[in-house]
Amino acid sequence: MSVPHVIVVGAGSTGAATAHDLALRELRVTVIERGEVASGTTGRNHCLLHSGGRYCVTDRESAIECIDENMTLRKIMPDLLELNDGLFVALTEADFAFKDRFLEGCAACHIPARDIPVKRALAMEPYLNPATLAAVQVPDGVFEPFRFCLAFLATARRYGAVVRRYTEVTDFIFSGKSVTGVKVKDRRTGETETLGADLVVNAAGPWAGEIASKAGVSVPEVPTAGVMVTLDCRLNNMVLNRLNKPSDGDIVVPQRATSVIGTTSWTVEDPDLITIPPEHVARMISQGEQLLPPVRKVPMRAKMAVARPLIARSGVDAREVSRTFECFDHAADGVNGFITIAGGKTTTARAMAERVADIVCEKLAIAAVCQTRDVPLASYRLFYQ
Amino acid sequence: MATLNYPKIRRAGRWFDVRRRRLGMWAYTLNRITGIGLVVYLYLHLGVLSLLARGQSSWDSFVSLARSPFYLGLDVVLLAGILIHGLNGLRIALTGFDVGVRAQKALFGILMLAAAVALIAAALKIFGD
Amino acid sequence: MENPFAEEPKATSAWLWQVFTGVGLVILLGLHFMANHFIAKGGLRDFADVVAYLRNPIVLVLELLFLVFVTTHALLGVRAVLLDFGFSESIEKRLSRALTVVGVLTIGYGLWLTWNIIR
Amino acid sequence: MISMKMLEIPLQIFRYREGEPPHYDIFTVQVADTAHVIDAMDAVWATRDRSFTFRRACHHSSCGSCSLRINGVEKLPCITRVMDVWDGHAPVRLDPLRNFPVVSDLVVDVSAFFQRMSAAGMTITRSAEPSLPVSVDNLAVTGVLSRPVEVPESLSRFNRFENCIECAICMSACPTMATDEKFLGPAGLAAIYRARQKADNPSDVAHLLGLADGEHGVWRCHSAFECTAACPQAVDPAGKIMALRRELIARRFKVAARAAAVVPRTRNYSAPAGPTKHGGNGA
Repeated sequence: MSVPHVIVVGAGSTGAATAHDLALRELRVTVIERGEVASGTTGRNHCLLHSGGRYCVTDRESAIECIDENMTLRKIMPDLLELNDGLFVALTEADFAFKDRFLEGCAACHIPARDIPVKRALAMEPYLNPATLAAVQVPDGVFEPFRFCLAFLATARRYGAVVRRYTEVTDFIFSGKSVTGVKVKDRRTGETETLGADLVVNAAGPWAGEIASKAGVSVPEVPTAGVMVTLDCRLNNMVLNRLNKPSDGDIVVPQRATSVIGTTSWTVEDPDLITIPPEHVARMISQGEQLLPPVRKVPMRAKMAVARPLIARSGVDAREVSRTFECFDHAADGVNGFITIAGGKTTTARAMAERVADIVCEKLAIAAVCQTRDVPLASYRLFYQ
Repeated sequence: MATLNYPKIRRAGRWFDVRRRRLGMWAYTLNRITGIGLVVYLYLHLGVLSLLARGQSSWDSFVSLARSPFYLGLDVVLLAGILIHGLNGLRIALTGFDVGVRAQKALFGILMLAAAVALIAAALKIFGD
Repeated sequence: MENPFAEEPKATSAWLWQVFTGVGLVILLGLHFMANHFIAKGGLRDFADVVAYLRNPIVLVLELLFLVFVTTHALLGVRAVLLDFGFSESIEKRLSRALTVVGVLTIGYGLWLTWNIIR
Repeated sequence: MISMKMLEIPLQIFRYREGEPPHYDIFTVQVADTAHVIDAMDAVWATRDRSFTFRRACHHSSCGSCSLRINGVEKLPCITRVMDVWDGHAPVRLDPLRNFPVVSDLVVDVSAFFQRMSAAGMTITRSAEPSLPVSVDNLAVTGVLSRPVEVPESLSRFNRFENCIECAICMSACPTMATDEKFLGPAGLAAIYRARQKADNPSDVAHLLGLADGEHGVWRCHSAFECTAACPQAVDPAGKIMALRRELIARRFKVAARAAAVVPRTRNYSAPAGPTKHGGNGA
């Protein structure tokens, strides 16, 4: 029997990691991406390598995924991370009261957390609000989302995967109730063609619903946008979080020569065109200013907004929705050979890929185990060579 | 995937395109134009000097021709080329030794000012005689 | 992976020579201009004057130095322009050799001319 | 609600499809007056022409993918405000980067760029350099923070990504690159400089300096300083090229001096050079 062919739709972090996992399991893989790598949600990312601290009180399932993946990524992409840890900082009495629950949550999720003296926190972060009441250090980090994806794809390509950019899926090909391929259009030439596949994985992030609808099924996803503001200089060495439940503008992620304040949250209709509400930008500045008082003094370098692929839970507010991920085998909806991987975060992309690849192998009756925990990634620069 | 690429010969002429460029690009283009001009002049000059080998009469008749205002005008053009190329060359030499890299624009300005002053002085001398 | 940029020739010397001769030329050309076109009556020397001038040993040495500097500087400059055409490496090598020949011929011609004048 | 003024901005966009002659299309789109050029490009794609292709990912000058020419000058559209490049009348012209083959519209093939970066082998992370501003009241002031910065116990030192985002803008702006296809280019040479600073093994240093000293290395630079002027990340590639030149010249003289001494003639580059003056704020 010939090697099964799997088509992965989307070259964001999920699609890239999925292609990488499947290629390492020696399947034939083709990635279809309508734009440049990481041109959707992954690209406009906060760049936070989660320690899990952010979710350890409200969403332990996500928190555990985060700390596991955090440690794995340090192994497989050591050169692609800024590893300066993060601080959860209490600025109000309410924040301070949250500390015990936070430390408890970290312990329960096995996140190494250290309650450090405020004086020391201020010595590590000279621009941190001097009114800080408490600081807890966790192994947060920073990645570069674009290169994150390029590294996975470059490695996948080394194992035979094919990456087709500027190509979009226009339709699905069926044989009875089974998906047997997709119709694609090359946006550069306008040419269309049909690609056969034994299985199609939908990793299109907030566009997963749009892709699924082309196969006549639906995905319970709510594209939820968030605004981030990038400053024209770097004000912090480490990731700075408010020591409380996740809320608007409660985190400042430093990267290269900048600091990025995030984020807000609102549901959008069309993830293709998001207008940035100016009041959200103003809110980022005023919130960021609480953690780092000089924020207002430095110029803004960029602002961005993008839809995150949150999985809908009826009656739950977007901030309360779990940030974990889920695989949907559309066989349950009457369509075979088609799986959607939805939700999740870039930090957990590899774990998402492992889960979906396990399902792919099970469906194709292939006994191949996941190797992505240990195989170091190739240089992202090889993607373009 | 076929791409839009330009032939080598068209690439080779791109140094001439100073549109939307900054001072350093003008310096480079000027340096190259004057450089090529001076090479051409060098070989013309060497050719003319062969008259010296033909003896006194051919050289002296050339000298009287070269004293006409037209030739003196050409001399001023030549001198302009030499001054621009030579003084900009000093900027390239200095920055190449990692000296004055941050002040290279000011350096270029000062040197070109010096070139202009020298050229005017020389022109006055040439036509004054 | 094969590294397309790993090549051996060391180009420092060529650049240094270009700078050295360049600075030398600024000085020598200054002298050359002064002596031949400004001090000389009417901006140019007549034949007898040229011969007398070149028979001065200091002048002779300076003018010969000038010849060598200007030729190498000019031809290294031409080479820089030619390198911009992106020829293959073998053609680039041949061009360099051709320019060397041109340089030798030019200097040879200059020496011959000088000898003809001062003998 | 903060009021948002909307603009109708015309964009003149370079279009190219395989097998067709290139041309310009003009699109008028609506964006906020605070929008960046990439937002206007997004609007063209989302509301006017779905076949329009361009590169983008991060929208905040971290990925380096969206680089192009705005009104002829190399820029990152993600950090260039519409109001700063639009005169209010004439369309804002968008062209692909120079010196790269055009794949389609504003998409260029950047493989030549990444080949150079791979050859230089600069790692993307760097460590132990202060990265915070000395004065937030005047960001141009450089020096050492008055308060000492401590490093967390769990770390040996802070680290951060290099300034260079590999946007290839310098290679588009470089006049040498325009003519010499084999030139290592400003980013490539700046990366060699940074890799050389990080290298602690003499043979690596010798290899890197050998690369810089090649026929299409630092000596091909025409000193136009266009790269430094165009760089959106203050990498100062031209400064790095000049620093490499200085080190190569110094070594050349050292080698010559050693050859003149009784010691047998050698091309050994093992003697570590002192820190160069650009050391503090590398690429």
